Amino acid sequence: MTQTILKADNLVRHFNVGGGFLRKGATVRAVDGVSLDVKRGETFAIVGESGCGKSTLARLLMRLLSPTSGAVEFDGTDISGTSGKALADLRRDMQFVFQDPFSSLNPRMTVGKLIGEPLETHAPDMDSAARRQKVAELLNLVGLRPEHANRYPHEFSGGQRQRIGIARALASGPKLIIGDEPVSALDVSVQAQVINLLQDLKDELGLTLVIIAHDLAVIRHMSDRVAVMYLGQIVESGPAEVVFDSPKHPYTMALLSAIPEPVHAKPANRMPLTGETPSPANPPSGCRFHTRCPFARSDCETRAPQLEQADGQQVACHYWAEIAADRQNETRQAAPAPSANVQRRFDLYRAATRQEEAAVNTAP
Amino acid sequence: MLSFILRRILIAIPTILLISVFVFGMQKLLPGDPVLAMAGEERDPEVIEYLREKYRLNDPIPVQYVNWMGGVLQGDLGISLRTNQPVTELIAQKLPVTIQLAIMAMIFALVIGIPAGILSAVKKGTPIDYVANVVALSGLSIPNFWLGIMLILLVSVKWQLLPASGYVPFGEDPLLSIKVMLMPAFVLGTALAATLMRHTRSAMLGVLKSDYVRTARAKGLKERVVILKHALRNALTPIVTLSALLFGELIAGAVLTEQIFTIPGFGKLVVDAVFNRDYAVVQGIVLCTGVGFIVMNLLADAAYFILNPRLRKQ
Amino acid sequence: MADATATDPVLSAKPENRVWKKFRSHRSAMLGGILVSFFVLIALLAPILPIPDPAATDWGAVRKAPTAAHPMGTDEIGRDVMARLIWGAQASLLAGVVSVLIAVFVGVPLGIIAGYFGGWSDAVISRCTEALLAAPFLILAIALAAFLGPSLTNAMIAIGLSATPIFIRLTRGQVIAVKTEDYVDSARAIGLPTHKILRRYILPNVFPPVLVQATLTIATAIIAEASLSFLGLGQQPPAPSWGSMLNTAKNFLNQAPWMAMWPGIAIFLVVLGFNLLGDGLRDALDPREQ
Amino acid sequence: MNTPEPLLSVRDLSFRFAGMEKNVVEDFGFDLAPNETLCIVGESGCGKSVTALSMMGLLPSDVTNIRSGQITFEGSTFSADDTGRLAELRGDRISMIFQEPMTSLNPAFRIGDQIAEAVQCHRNCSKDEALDLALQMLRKVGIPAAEQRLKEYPHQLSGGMRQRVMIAMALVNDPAVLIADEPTTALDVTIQAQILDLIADLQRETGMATIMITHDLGVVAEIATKIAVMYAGHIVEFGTAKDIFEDPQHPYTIGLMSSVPRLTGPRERLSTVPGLVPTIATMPDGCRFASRCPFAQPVCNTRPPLTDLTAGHGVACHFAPLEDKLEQCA
Amino acid sequence: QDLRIALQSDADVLDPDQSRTFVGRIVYTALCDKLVDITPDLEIIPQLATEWSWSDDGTQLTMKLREGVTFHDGTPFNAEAVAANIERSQTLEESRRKSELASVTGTEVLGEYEIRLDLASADATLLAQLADRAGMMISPTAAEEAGADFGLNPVCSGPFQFEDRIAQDRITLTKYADYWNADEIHFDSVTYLPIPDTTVRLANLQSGDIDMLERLAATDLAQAEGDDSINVSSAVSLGYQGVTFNVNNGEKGDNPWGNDKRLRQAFSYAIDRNALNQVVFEGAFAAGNQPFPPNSPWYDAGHPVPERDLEKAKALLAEAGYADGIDLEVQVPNTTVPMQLMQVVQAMVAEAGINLTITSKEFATLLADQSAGDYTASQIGWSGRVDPDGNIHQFVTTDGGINDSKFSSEEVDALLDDARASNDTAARKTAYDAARDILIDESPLVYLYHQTWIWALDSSIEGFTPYPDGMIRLEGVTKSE
Ligand SMILES: Nc1ncnc2c1ncn2[C@@H]1O[C@H](COP(=O)(O)OP(=O)(O)OP(=O)(O)O)[C@@H](O)[C@H]1O
Ligand SMILES: Nc1ncnc2c1ncn2[C@@H]1O[C@H](COP(=O)(O)OP(=O)(O)OP(=O)(O)O)[C@@H](O)[C@H]1O
Ligand SMILES: [Mg+2]
Ligand SMILES: [Mg+2]
Repeated sequence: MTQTILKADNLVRHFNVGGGFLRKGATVRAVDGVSLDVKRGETFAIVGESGCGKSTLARLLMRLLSPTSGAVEFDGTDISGTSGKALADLRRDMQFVFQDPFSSLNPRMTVGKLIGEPLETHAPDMDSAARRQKVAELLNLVGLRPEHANRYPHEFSGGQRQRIGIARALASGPKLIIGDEPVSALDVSVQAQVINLLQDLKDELGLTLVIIAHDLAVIRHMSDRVAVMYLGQIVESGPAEVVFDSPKHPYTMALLSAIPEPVHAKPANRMPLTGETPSPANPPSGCRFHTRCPFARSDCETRAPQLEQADGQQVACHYWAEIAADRQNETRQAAPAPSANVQRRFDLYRAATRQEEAAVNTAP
Repeated sequence: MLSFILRRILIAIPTILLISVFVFGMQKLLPGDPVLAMAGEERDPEVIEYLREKYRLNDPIPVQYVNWMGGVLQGDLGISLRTNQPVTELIAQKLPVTIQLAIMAMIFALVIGIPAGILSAVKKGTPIDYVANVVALSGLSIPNFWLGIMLILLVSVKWQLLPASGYVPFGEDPLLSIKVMLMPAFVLGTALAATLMRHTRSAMLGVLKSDYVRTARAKGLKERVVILKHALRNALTPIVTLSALLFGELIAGAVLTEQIFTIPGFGKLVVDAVFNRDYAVVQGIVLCTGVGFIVMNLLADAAYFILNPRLRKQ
Repeated sequence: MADATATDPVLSAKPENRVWKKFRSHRSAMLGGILVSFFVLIALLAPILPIPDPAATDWGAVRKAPTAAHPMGTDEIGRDVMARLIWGAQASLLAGVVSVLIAVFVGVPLGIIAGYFGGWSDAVISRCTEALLAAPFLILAIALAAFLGPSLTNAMIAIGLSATPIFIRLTRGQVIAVKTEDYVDSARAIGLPTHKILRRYILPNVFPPVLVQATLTIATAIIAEASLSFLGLGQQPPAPSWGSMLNTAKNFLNQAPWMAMWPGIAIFLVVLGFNLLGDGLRDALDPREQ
Repeated sequence: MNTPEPLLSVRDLSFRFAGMEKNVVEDFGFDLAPNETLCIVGESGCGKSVTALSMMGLLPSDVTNIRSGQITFEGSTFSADDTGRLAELRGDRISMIFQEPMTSLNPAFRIGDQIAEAVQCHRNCSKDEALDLALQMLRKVGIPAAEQRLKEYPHQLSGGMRQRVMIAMALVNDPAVLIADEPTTALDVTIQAQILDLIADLQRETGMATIMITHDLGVVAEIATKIAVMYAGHIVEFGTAKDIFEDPQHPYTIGLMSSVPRLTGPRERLSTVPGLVPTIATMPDGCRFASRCPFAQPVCNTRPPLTDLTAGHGVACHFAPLEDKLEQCA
Repeated sequence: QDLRIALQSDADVLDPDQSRTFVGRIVYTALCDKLVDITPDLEIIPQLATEWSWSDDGTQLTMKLREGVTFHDGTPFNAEAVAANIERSQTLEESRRKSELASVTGTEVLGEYEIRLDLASADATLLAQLADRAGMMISPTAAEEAGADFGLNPVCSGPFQFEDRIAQDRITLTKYADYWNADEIHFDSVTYLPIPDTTVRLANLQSGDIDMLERLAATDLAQAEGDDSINVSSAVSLGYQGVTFNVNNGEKGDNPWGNDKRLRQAFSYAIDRNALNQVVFEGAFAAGNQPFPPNSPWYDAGHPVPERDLEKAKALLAEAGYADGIDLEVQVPNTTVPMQLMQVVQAMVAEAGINLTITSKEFATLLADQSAGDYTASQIGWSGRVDPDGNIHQFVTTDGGINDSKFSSEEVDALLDDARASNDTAARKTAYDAARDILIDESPLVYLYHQTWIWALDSSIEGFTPYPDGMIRLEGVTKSE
């Protein structure tokens, strides 16, 4: 058994778009040379600008899209060429949570059916009563009610649908889950439930997670390693704490500085990103970030940086060392903790909850 | 675009071959003897034998097919056993007639069917919906001949408004030509209108529930625009497929209407040819309709592209 | 979180029941159901209903307008129209329904295969469809009549086959649109075998237009049966069918309009019934519909 | 606190789904002045989106059933089920960004046309002018290569871009009220910040009032002037941002806020609000949160009214103010 | 003035030598003159031949021809032209007239306007043949030029010349100014429109779109007669309709119905021919039991149309060993009238214990099956010929070309051959009567009725004379404004 469960090698995926009958379309380089490897049991996060190719990358990893070039290896076997039965079997171990909870559920199937389906596919021996039971459990697990099994997707709110998607992905007992913004539509309390759940599964079953998310607090909370993407390429990756505490790539810095904090009256000190996001159909030459980088120098325009080792993380920037040195004193301010008043209420609440839970658990 | 068309033409060639082999084979398997049908009441055996030789009906079927195909490649579709006219000429004579009829019927159908379908979808469950449905379904259930004859009796005999039957070439007198075709086109169009209406209704019902229709409303668009632009456009996919198919069926299905209104079109030509086992004519017609279907399908596919941008990638 | 696992009656309330309940509360569907069952009942009960023999001729009462003795009048050779209508129900309903079923069961799977897989299978199926479309119905019918012999079953096969291409094309078009939906990807992502994707994801979502077309084709099929019986393929005289009654009536539209009227009305009602049923089914199967 | 003349106020809004016995949303109401931002937060599925839809007159009439409610907008008052009135306003005076970016754009039209259409139906201008405005708007929401995107179809855009198109479409007519249903959920933080700035700018320029539905308490903290916390169709707590963040009173609010993962400090297990929301059918008549509330007492079987604790800070809990009452109980 | 005539169907090739349809003959009446013509009473009268005479042994027919006649292309009509026409009819490979002129061995041009036909043996039917397509004169120049394609642009010498044809739509003829009898022709042009549906044909007449129509449906008669603006003319046709039994045609001939004449007699007795006429044709047609209609001089009065006799029918069946009934499958052309007819017959014979099943076939199939002997009984008829021989000889003589029944009787063969060779009407009649005695007994063909030609004309049309051959002769027909 290797350490690495999922490995991408120089993945490229291009889309031809805009070609009408007569016009020749442009080529969107949605994913343009991404290599990564995910270790068994870890949580690997991918963050990045909207439209930078995260979903495309995720679909490539899932083999829902076939790569223009490059290879994907799952559990030591190259899956770029698999199809049919072998691919279907693979999906017992590898599951996907779709980004859009609205369009990714078949409107004509009940939630029970939707969640029961992976079970039926990957555990055909299970009888229907057991399956219903399992569906009920799964619903419960993601904070929905077993009664909901008989309802149809359109009767649910966005967050509820997202949970259905998660339950569906969990059903077959996969080894790896790729989540494309799996908790984005959830309110924080349910989000917390789901994160805890995933954490538990990870601890108990050695589940590996690949998470795409925009909510960096969630990422920081959950993930072991993070990769930051910009315009179809990975610009920085490394252990979560390191990346969050000392980002090396200017884009990562900008990203982190833009996080709004759930505390009243905290002044935002964002690092401004100037300029327009370039189009993936026509990416800038050299370093793709140079058009918006506050630290850009003239040769950034011509020289494309490669990912290089930098203090335990990897960065694709020519001048990371200098920038880091510059910003030495500008360490991230710790967000102000909630006021004592609020903190006291939190404690009170937590205590009461724990009491409650204990009571439920000991009840016959 | 060009390569798309070229590819389709390349694909069309085997299709047409397939069609011609299929129909040729079928025809030859039919009971009944073309020569017997041609020989007349007296059925002189000598004449029969001569005709068999003349039209090479004694050759093995594959040989006959190859002979025929050889002619086709040189643009010769053979001659009608019944009237001795060249098949190309017959087709050239009849095709415009039927196309005119089909187009007019199609216009009727579209003009009646689609708005009615939209209306009944939008007003689902109201009396308007019920009335539209009942009218549409009766249009479908009333046989063409009945409607045709009733129209003739009423419009031509009683009110003397339109000619009872016949045909005037469009080039000769466009207005009269259209006038003469009004009733047949209407008769032919009713069933189609019903079909289109029902499909439009169903497709619209589906689309009206979608999120983007809600978005359109949220923009503050007039309900009319929401329905006619945003909803209809997306409901059109099945309707377009269907229209293309139905147009083809129209040409084939015009038989009865042509019969009643005595329109010298394709439909009647096919039927007579089949009944008289006028092989060359049947074969020529089938070739022609085959091409027609291919063109219609091509148009339908092109319409898909236009209507559903999602298909345009790659 | 522990409370809800060991449940409960709700879990066994099958969604099928919901569909059925919705269907039952659908007023026009029920009307459709009543219409269709009425005719089915008539067709089944024809032998025991107190009506004259449908083949019994009465030279003294040829083409007589409706009277007490013949509530729907008599036909061109003095047979009771009502009796013929009732006896004809069976052939007509069979012709209508069975041939449509044939067309649906052949056409829809082929359309799905062509649309979903594209490529070669699409090319082959589409080309054959075009060939079938281009072949005149008449040739098909006469050939079948000659080779299979004259029977209602063969007529149904002929009608069914000739209606098939439209279902293939219709389904194919829908499938092409549906297969780009995210939820189809989601089915692939859980590793659902293709046949199940086709059955659960594609089929239900392409079904509405097919349903509409099917209910409409019933009308065409009933009428087509008559032309086939004239070619010696369908119901042979004196056994009645609505289509052939109409066909005969054509020559007497002036003198005996009722001969065309009754079978016409019967066809209309049956078609209406099936269409209403279809609408009801469509609504009941569409979860977004209340 | 001096309250300016409200631009939009909603009173007693209640509605339910067809065939259900209880209201999904009950007694919903608020006042909103120009320039203000009302954030609605709450349990997912608690009825935020449907409430927003009801204010647009866009609830599907065959499935929902408005039981009561008045809306006052720019001085005139009308019933909440007066969809005709709402139809006149929407898209122009009140506009909305939907939660579903993927399906909310019409797949058959270019996005430029879809935005331009919104302009043209409320303003007298040419197609080119409208397209131009659309282009500017797309730039404002930060869509890269806006000229080209203008001519693209929705399926060619990533989720985040579609969301921005929706935002552009809603903002293009300078509405007086913007209802935004999770507008930045699909966006990364830099673009989120950009959008929030954009909205803030517009508010400053035009006095637009905003109703923002979001789960991101960070966003709430940043932009809210007023916050409504909803649970199962009820407003359980209402107040200014300061009230809610510094003095949360309702147990649900507290539970919610305590489950937020932190950007700094140790990564400990997140606290949650245990239990499940009851379905509408099994919803208790009393406090709807009671079944999950760690402080619940028998008194919670009656419904607590939303009562003002301080001016403008209302809580629907029998135990507010929390500490005092709890101590009493203990 | 244009005269618009609706026909029941479209004509086939417009070449008298190749033509085979009834409607085609209607068009020729205006297009092509014949050597001789007939009166409504079926007497042969001059047309292009002004007088003729037979040699004593009946093997030579000398004809004097009309002078000053030209074909539409200007070619003069003369004895050479007649010779060329006869030769073409006999030698053109596609010619359907060969059997009709089989007895002619050669022609001899005796003068510009005199010609002699030499016959192998006496042939009483020849003149009647010359009164029909075999006697139609076409322009030899045009025929020479066009060969087998003559029909695309026919050139004859009739009152009207070919103008234009759109298949299935119309055939237009215009008046031929140099017609020898031009005074009798009162129209500038005549248009023939095939309108297959009888109701629609009538509707066209009522709406004024056409001036006259042929073959009004018997069931529409009452309505047409009730309409003041429409006149109706009728004549009983020369043809018949009946049921042909397979007596000896291949394997299928070996069946009870083919083997036992009693069954066929029983079938005939079981039918009430008058009722049949009443029910299906409102009594407008003529019941019949012979190849000639009852009003024909050739009708055998010794065998009048039998009354229905169920008892006798049953007795015959019992005698043949089918007291409990017997099955009979009849093939019927798939058009309304035959179907209706057979259904009535079906009901009638059922009462005698004959369980008749109807198999409807489209005509080409039916014909093929019939000539191949793949049938038990077949409902079919004959459009009729002026000479009695044409209605009987080929159907029942052993080598008859259309003897699909394959009935064979030396006696009948001899009688009919004799009748054919004699020019003595009385002697012929005796021979036919004698043959009838046998044929009625054997009943290979059971005759049912004779069609009546019914024409409906706009009341402005005058001078129309109905002929039993169903043709529309336009001499003397006028249209008042
Ligand atoms: N058509 C419907 N029929 C029945 N119930 C429905 C229907 N639509 C929504 N609901 C229910 O109404 C409730 C409110 O839904 P809504 O979409 O407003 O939630 P929300 O607060 O926006 O949640 P989220 O934050 O997850 O988007 C949910 O519990 C949902 O299940
Ligand atoms: N099917 C497609 N056809 C054409 N272009 C596409 C297609 N799918 C994605 N793209 C393009 O590829 C790029 C990357 O898209 P992707 O959906 O992977 O972005 P993302 O990182 O997931 O963004 P978000 O966070 O907004 O979801 C975008 O520019 C998008 O427009
Ligand atoms: Mg994405
Ligand atoms: Mg929502």
